Amino acid sequence: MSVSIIHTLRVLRPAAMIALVALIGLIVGFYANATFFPGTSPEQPINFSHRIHAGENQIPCMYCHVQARRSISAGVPSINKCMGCHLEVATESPQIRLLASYWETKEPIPWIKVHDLPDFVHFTHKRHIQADIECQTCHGPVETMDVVSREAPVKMGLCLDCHRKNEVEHGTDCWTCHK
Amino acid sequence: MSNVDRRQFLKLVGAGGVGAGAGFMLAESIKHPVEYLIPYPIPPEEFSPGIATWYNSVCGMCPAGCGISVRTREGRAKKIEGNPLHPVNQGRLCALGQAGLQSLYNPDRLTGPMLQSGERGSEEFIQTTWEESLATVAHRLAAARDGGKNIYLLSEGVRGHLAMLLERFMGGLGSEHLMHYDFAHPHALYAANQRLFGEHALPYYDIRNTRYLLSFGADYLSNWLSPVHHSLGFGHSRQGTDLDRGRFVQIEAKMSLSGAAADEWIPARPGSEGILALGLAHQILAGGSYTGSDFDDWNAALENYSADSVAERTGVAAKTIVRLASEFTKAEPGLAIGGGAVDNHSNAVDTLVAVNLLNYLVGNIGKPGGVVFNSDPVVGGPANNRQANFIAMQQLAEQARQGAIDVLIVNNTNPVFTLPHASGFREALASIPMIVSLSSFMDETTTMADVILPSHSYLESWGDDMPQPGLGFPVAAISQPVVSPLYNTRATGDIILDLAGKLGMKDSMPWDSMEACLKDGWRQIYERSSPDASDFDTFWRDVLVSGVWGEDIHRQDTVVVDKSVIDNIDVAEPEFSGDSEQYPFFLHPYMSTAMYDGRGANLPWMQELPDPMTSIVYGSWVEMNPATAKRLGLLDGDLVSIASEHGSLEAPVVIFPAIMPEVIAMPIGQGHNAFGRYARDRGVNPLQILAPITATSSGSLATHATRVSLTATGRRAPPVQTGGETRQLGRNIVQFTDAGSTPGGHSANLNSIPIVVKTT
Amino acid sequence: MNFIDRFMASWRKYRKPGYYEEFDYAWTMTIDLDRCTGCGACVTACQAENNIPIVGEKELGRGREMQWIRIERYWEGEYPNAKLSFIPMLCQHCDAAPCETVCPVSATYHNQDGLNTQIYNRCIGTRSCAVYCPYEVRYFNYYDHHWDAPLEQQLNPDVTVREKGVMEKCTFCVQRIRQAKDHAKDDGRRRVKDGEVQPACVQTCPSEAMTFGDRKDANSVVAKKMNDPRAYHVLEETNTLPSVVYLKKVSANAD
Amino acid sequence: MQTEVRQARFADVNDDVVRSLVVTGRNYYIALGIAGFVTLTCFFFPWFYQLYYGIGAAGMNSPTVWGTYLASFIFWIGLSHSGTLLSCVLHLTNSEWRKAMYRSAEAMTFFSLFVAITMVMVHIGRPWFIHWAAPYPNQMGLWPNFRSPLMFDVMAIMTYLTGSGIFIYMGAIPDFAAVRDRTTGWRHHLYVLLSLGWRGTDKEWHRLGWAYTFLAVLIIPLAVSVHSIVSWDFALSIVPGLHQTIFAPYFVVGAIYSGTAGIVTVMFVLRKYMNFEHYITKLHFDNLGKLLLLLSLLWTYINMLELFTGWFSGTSTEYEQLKYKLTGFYAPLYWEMILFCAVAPLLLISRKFRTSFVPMLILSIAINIGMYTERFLIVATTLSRQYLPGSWRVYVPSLVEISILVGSLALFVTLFLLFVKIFPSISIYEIKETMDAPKKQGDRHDT
Amino acid sequence: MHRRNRGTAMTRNVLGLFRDPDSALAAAGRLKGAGFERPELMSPIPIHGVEEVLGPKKSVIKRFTLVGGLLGAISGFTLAAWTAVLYVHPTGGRPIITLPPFLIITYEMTILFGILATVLGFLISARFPAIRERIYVPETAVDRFAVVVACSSDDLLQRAESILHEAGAEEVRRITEGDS
Repeated sequence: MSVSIIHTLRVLRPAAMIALVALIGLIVGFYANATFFPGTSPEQPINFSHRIHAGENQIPCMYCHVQARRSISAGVPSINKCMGCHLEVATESPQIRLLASYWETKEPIPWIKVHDLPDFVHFTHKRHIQADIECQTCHGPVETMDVVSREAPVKMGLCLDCHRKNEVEHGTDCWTCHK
Repeated sequence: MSNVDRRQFLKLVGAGGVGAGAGFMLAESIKHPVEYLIPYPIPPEEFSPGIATWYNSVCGMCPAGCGISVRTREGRAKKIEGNPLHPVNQGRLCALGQAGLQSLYNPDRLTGPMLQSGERGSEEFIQTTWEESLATVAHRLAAARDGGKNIYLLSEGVRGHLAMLLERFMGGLGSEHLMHYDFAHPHALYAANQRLFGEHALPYYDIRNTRYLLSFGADYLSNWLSPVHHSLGFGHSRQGTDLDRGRFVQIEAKMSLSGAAADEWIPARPGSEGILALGLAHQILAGGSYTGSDFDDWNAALENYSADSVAERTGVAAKTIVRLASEFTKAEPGLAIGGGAVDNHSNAVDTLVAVNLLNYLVGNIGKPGGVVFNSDPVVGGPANNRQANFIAMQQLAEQARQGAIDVLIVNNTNPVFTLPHASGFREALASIPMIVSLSSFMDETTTMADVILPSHSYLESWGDDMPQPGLGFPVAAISQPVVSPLYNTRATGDIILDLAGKLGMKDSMPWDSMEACLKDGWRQIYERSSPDASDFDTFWRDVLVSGVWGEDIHRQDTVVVDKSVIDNIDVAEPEFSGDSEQYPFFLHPYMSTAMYDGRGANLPWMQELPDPMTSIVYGSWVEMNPATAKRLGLLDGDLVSIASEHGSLEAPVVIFPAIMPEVIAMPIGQGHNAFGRYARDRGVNPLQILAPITATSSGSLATHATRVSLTATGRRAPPVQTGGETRQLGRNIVQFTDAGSTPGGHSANLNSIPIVVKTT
Repeated sequence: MNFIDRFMASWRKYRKPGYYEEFDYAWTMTIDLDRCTGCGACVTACQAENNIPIVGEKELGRGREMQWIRIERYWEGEYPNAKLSFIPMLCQHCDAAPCETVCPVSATYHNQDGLNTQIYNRCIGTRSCAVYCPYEVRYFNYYDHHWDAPLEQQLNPDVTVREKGVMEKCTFCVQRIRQAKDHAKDDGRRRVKDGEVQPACVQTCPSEAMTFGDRKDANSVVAKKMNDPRAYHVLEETNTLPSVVYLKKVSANAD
Repeated sequence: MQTEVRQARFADVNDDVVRSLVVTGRNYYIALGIAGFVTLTCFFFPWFYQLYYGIGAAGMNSPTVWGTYLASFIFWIGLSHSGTLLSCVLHLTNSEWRKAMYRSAEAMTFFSLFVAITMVMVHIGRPWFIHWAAPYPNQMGLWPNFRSPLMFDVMAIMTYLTGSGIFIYMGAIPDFAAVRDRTTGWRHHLYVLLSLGWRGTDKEWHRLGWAYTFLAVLIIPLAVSVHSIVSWDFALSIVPGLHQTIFAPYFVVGAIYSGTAGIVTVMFVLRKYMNFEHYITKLHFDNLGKLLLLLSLLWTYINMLELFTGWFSGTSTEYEQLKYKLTGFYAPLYWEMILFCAVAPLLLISRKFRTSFVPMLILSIAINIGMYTERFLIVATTLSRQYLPGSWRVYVPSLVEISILVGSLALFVTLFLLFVKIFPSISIYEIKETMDAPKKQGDRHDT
Repeated sequence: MHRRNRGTAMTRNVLGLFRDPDSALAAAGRLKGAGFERPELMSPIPIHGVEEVLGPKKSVIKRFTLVGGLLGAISGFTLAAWTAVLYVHPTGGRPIITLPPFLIITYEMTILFGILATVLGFLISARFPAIRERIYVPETAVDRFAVVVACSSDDLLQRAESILHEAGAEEVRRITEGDS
């Protein structure tokens, strides 16, 4: 008659392994979804490349995202802003043709939001631009991306760390950022 | 782990797969939905995302004509606030005005022109185009004009250039039948002013500077004339000055909101208020403060209004009358106003004459804190000449029955709802061959229309307004579109202009849009006033920014009352329908802040705004004195049927401490059988069972001249109330003090709050 | 030693009671009951400004009203001497708020402006704060509310729409305060001017019964009004140190 | 009294217990089936509906934001209170009659705690964020607010759950060993693990004794603190009728009261349907009856105190509160509570009543109904009558709430039914201790 | 444990089964008196008076409990106070570190850690869970009382057996540790 628990543990091992594998699977699946699927880097109606504009041609962010300096939202440039250049520049490339077609029909372009904060967050670009925060701090190295993807983990932790580091006035007060 | 056989391996794989799937679905389920960023192809200037834009305009929710400034974000109206520059409301706004947003974004708005496809009243319509509908109407109108048939235009009380347009339009059609119809229009007040002062206009009642307000039934804080302006005045007179606090007395059969705010609430027998006023006048004369040349005439005219006789005719104690008179005389200055119930008895004109007489006798005419007369509106002419009283409406109905009306154009007014059944108005409409309705909503009258030309909400359209009553000096305000139109609708002015164009009235109405018309008209204002603006365009831009224009001109005129008026000054006994045995109760229908004359009923915010006096939301009710309820063995929430000679209704009882035992009160505004999902089939409309009794010499409907009977149905239908217990139980929640406010003294109650002045 | 000193210093700091004395603003509202006419404009203004849902007749019947400011009515006396007085009741932003201590997740607490915050997205809906609040001014989202299209186009983008299961209440229109501070910063001012920020209810009050401001600025209107001998707190006995100050109604009794 | 037990031999005890584990009749499965079904339909289904729709599915309204869910929570916490607590006290005062019943009593503690925690999940508005009430480092840098009475609850109940769980397990180790040797298959493996390799050497007995006693010493103050803390959820508010110093003892007494009544019920069921007539005897019911009587008197006394302070304070708030409780909308419930919890228990004065099983069963159930009513009234009457009369409103539970209440009972029963098939539901070795140990000479039991 | 410390290749044990605790205890006493190392008793119920016969046992558990409790108290207060300071949320005009509530947390944590430490102490001092096989006779879980004594040599084995027989053991077995 045995009192040792080893024997039983040995019997239970396969079941334990199955459970373990299932758990690992769960985690993998969870992150698989969050990582390899659109939402963080979606297919845009026109595949506009920040790499070409901001990276190679060195166009400053504020040139197109004018609002960022004075409004809570950075805003996306309206088509006539794009056409401002693209009446001359690279008029023959298919993507610009696509753009032009929008321009002719005066259809707005349905861009998909990449850096999308929840409704209960109050974030104002104005303040952060005026505080000389680099766009890349939150948006990641956009000037290197052909398709913009959500690189930096724009979560409360990120905001808090920065606010704490720079000792923002009331930077940790919930009602500074939550509405 | 080394010895993993095949079955085990498969199991593991299976487990892993299931796990992964579950994890994937989990992540999927908590994933944030995709959102879009959609920029304007070409953004309008002054637009920038994330930054609010404010537009100044004019409130269109009631005739008071307050100035509003509307906050818009991303091209949508978000909030309506009072326009601080506008002298009427000075930045403030009432609940109904706030809810204007919901008349703009109302889910039940008419989205495009429609043609009646079923028979009248069956809300069967087919969508059509503007071209077609306008063509139909224009063709019909032309035919009528050429055939010499009658064309009627029944409009809400509009002012300014829209009024002018309507005038010219009807003129062009060669028709005299332009009628403005507002349920709440104080006909009797106009008539009374006409009789006593020879002014068929509303004076400006300067509540702000009065120290003693004697209000005969006028609910000036809730819906009488210009409630927001009155509230401002009320607040200022109460606590706004270093002078001693203004005193407010309310005389009415059922406590109104103003009655609650008053320092003293005095119930007087319905219809006897005028007699009380004359009694007071008698006392004032006896007091000897009046030193006019016509003193003797007055004395003679009022001799048989001694305090005692009046007390016994009105049910107000003699000593109270004496006291009121002396207080009123002493006050520097005192002001007497009359309206509401008083405006709606058969003897309304007499009563209001008597009330005005008090102002005359204490000599506050044309003085600050008294009655100030207005100069004529700068543009559009005094539209109130066109106001149709009940008799006129009945004539219209009569004409219709005789088939004398070929086309009726209804502009955003709802007589079918606000006229009693006894007037037979709705049935009469049935015999009009062609009814055109210009309205934003499918209200009761619009359901009767053959053609619906849906009009813009006031937040989408151009217009201007000269507030009535004026403020003693000329004021004009511009209303401009604050959002681009939601639906395929058009501004009333533009519709009229389109029709005019189709009917070849270009010579009288050359403009192709309301905006153009306004610009033309305001050129006059630019010229007559001497603004600092260099040219008209700058002036126009300034006006659009400020939303309002005014000039500092005051009339200096003294009133002399004609001898004939003095000699036969008297207040007739009020006339009531139904004998006092069979119908023991006086029905007291009153307008509430939220519903006004029923136009608030389709706004959810107004439906959910608890009635201040009873905290009831949604639905109708009957207020009665506790004693009455006790006598009839009724409890709160019991369903009773209220019957008059002209019909009956059912509504739940609400026991109300401040109402005369022989009076029962019902709010107006509910009981729609159209007018959108929020209004439809909710509550009852007491106006339906009113008797068609009119006030002598004003011809307006005497809404308070109906006697009714009460019978318990034995059912219960407690109204939805947000409030609970209505007594304080000695908990000092609302605290009172006898002492007035003495600045400088320190409060003993607040030492618990630390006040630390920070030096940064 | 140095460590000990630092420890003692922070200990003293965090042991200091009455934290509110150090806030840079102490937003305060005064309500003059002698002016209040009970018209309800404030109620609707608040509903418009703060995306307060349309509850509907059925749910109101079940007692689930949501209006952050309500007008309570109290009768005195009987006919013919019955008198009715109104008192607007809203979150009092108490300095010693019972609701704050009870929240297990710090969703409601006292922020630097002396405001009693309610962080909707932190709330887990234990509803204890509503129980602890003696003024009954905390309202619970019993379900997800919806607006019949296109009514939702009116919703204020500066205020979030609360989901089911969270508590909500008057915020003194914190979005407006935030904006005012923003403007002050743009103008290079350290502080918001008196009267620069007004909650929707104060802004719209037709009889100007309400005033709003910072009581730490001794020259502000509210500070003056608080010195009025008529000033008092509702439920003073509960010692919640409210930031809403009522001015007594003057009963000019007929001689 | 003990005679009938003394006839049984050591071996019989093992036989009986093992039989109670492995031999399962049809009735058991029927009972389990029914309980399980009711749990699903009356607890989980309405709960999921409520999760989908919102707390609006319940009947709560604006001033009365707490309802039956919280009442049930207190009720279950209360029920949990005599199991382990009583067992600890009796263990320290080593009173023999405890030994036959304490196992199931402790099980009751454990399961009612479990149900109480599920009631919290049902109660709160966003249970999917419940983990925010647990102290763990997170990217938000946010921690729970330990000033909150609710956090006291979280800590206390978690401690209590751990403590009582460990206590019942420790007491059962030797029994696991005993059944380990007699079972096969998954049971055997389970018991091998649970018994940790217990052999019953004098050293093991000695260590177990020490540990067990220490646990008992620790758990008594814990149990008292737990219900005091639950009472502070209410007493720390300033709601008239809740803001009372007497609440902590009131709740503790009430808890032990309802818990003891619960034990009586469970004892009856075990005795009847698990054939433990030999072990659970009149003696136990007699003693439990005495205890109940004492507690009911205490409880009544505190209730009267509450009324008295309310009446004596003379403040409008307290007085209205009192008036409402005695004569208001919920008054019938109040008097029902008084009848069940203060009047009926006076029957226990007669020894005949105490020692007769069915009456005791009925009384114990009545007491627990009364105690539930008490918890409900504590929430309902106070919250619907607070400081501002203008916001007074009555609260009536909705169908969902009632069904969840029933469902939670079923959940408890289900858990208990599973328990009796896994745990030796009476303590083998302690029963043996109550018997005469075999003597050296004299009559030998023949094997 | 000392038996294992001896580290002899194979220790052998003699086991005697008794019907009643008293004779089992007596047998154990005799064995001890005969210079055997401390015999081990196995019983279905705790036997009273073992200390008198085989010498007192001291338990380390109470130390575990004490240490655990202290640890709990410290960590409890630290948890409450430290987290309150980590992210300051002033509530109700009270200090950030509010003693009364934090003391309650401390109290609970004290008890929690006390309990856990007690269990730990039990497991360690009673050498649970049993990883290796140990001498065990299932009868002792029912109604038999066993005495086990370890013997290093054969003659000791015989002596032990004889003593047990005399003591009235109804059965005597030789067991080599490791099998069962």
